[in-house]
Amino acid sequence: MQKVYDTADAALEGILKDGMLIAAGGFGLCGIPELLIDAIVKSGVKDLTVASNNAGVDGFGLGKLLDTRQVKKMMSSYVGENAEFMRQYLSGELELEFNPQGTLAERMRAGGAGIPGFYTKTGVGTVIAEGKEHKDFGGETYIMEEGIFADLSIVKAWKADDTGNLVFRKTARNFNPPAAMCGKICVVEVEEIVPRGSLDPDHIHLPGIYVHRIIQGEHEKRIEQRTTRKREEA
Amino acid sequence: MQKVYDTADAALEGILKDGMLIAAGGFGLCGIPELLIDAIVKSGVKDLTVASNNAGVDGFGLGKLLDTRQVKKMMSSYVGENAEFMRQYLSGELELEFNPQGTLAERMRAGGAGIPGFYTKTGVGTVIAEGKEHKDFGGETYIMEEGIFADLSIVKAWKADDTGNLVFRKTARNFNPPAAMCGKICVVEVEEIVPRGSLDPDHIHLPGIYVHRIIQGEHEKRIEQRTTRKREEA
Amino acid sequence: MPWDRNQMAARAAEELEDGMYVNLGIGIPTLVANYVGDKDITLQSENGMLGMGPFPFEGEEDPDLINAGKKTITELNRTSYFDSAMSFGMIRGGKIAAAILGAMEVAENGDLANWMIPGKLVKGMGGAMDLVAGVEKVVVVMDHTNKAGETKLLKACTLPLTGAGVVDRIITDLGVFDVVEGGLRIVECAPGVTEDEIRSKTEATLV
Amino acid sequence: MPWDRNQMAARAAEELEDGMYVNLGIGIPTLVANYVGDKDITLQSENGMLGMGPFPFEGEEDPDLINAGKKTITELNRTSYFDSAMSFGMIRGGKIAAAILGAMEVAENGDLANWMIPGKLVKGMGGAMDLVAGVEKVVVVMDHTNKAGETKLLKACTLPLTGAGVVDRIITDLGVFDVVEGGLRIVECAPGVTEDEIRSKTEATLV
Repeated sequence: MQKVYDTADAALEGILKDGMLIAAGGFGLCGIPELLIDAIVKSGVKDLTVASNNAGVDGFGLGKLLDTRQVKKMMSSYVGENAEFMRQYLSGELELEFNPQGTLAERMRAGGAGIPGFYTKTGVGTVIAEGKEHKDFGGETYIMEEGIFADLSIVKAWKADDTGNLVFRKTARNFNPPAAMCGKICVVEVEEIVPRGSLDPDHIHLPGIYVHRIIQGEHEKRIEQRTTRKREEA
Repeated sequence: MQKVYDTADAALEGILKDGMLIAAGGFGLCGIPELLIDAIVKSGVKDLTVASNNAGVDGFGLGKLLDTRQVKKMMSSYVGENAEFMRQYLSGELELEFNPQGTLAERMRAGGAGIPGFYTKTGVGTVIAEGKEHKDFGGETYIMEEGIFADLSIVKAWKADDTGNLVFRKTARNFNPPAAMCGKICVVEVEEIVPRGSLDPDHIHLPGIYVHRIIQGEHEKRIEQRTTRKREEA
Repeated sequence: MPWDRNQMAARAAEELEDGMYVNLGIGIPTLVANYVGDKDITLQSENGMLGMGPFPFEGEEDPDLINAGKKTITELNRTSYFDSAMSFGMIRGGKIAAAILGAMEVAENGDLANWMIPGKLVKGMGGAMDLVAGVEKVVVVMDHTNKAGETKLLKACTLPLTGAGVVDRIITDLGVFDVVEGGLRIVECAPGVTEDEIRSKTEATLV
Repeated sequence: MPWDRNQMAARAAEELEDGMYVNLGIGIPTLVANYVGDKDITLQSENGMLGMGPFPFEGEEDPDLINAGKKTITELNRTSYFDSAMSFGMIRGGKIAAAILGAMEVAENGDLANWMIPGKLVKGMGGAMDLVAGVEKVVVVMDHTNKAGETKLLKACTLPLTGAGVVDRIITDLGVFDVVEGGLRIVECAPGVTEDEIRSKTEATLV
């Protein structure tokens, strides 16, 4: 069981295919798989469908894959921070399947948990519900949403051991575990690969069974909106 | 926000009602809410429906509630360790709704997550599927299972802070988080209540939002099957 | 005189009770945190955090610690982190007592629109559809009229909905309104604002 | 001579490949762990653990650390713990490469019965229905005949099913069988066991 690879290119070798469905972790620019995104840009693979809450910003994160027009379709809840994303969508160059944020997260988890469909109240009576099966439970109406089964998951964690046990840090966890769960193959980039046994088994956020390949690398971890207060305010 | 109570009796005060649905954490005798079970026995509340993977053993854990005939119906996956449970079931004194273990866990989580129904392959073609809605996804048949919405969750954790953030220990986690999620009111017993801030926010297994009342107490933690090896075998 | 942004936020803070878990949207709702006073309120950030603290001191920003508005924040001694699936599990499951959100339009039946203007502005619903569907009490805080002076309290929304029949209470610069059988009920007028003024600036049925 | 329990377990261990995550049922399947040799196998215990270790030394039993058979066990340096919902999420989601289980009956179409004998014995399915529905490869290890000498490899199961068409391979004391189009295929006979002997003790169609 050898899961550790030297580079993002090597970790993606033999996996990338035109037209594939990729589930990506991260929220905004927080906890995004920077290195794997760069490697996908470099690979030139195209016609991708990407399930990710956002698409980064212009020129960083998944925004890079929009700039290179490698993405055919996004499954997202928010495009607000990304002018090129909005432009491509409004001009019809890019397909966009809007998913409420919680529905997107649950669809990923469901795919990973062998659940092809589930019912939710989210979106009932809105455009999101159009064309979806409606069903009443206890006098209330719900719609059916389907599990996402991705060809590939790209994920950013804080630490891993070589068996793929993952630990995330603060709000950089976000979509990474559900995205990891729903991929046939899951490739993870971490800040540090630690020796087996150095992660407390009770503190592991995502067990190694979900992780197929791991790389360690340097992350820019760009901040999207730097908000602070002055010390005097305290 | 005062969640800490002195005793199990006090923590259950005003909650218990005849005929209510209780979701209980634990697996076998591991991670079971011993103190809350004793308090429920003492209360004399009756006609309970209890969703729990097992029913303890004769005379310990939920087995005590079977001995006192306070349970009308169990929702469980396994009755194997409990002669009185099996006797009451076979004689028709106790209703038993068999749930595959994973379906039971997912039904609890679903109830807690506002999901009234989901599809699973588990049980297709068996008695479990009888009377349930069948639906095909991608050429395979699934059945619909419903979320469990309990009136009360009784849960055992290792440590809590006074806001109800919970940490579990090893395999005593098991059904406790999903059981906690699905209750309108969730009462938790722990071995230790620790000061706010002493639990690492990245290590909390279940956030305090799911927890309404907490007690600290002494646990017997009986071992069901003590299996060991001799040191020479190592 | 109509309430200003901070006064609206202060009024919204009165909706919150001790012990509540609350989700605040961006804009004016964010300011509500400044007015909770002694009440023991736990703020949820739907990207995976309960117990959201204030902005960090300069130089202490952590790229791994942001709120749902992508702003750097801090943690408290009650904080817990979790993934997005669990975060929305607690939202959808009704564990959050109140959400305070901005809006573009609210209708008299409680319909809410706040995520897009077709052909003009597309941001996406983010977590708003989940919040309004799942949270126990939905409070909208917004200006009574838009920049063109047109009312935002309508008989029916004209924009794509975020949720149907989901709003419980509306706080505008002019007053406080409840969604009730048959329309909106005036709960309170801002100081010096008359019911007549409100009626003249409201399309929704006031009952 | 037919295989004994340990030889059956050793044969079952040959089904496992390096890097696999595996779930072992109670009884003979538990013994498989003794025969994996150098292969890097991670054992799942469906009550919430990956990386199950051997029984503890005497005096080191931990009531918080048991396997799905309720037996005290130990952890390894690769171990992780999680709750039952996640545990069965990975089972149902097809993340477990193989499950090795006991059975009361197996039918030639891959039907499996191992959880109850109506009116006589009710244990419950525990996690078995989830395992056979979700795991990639389901291997049954069982005696070829029951205590009364009747075959357990049938044309159709007589007992309530655990799963329909779920078994991939069967290892009995007499040999190894695959579920294929039209019936069971003999893959291997135990040393000294003839195909004729197997045929005489098998009701299922052998193709």
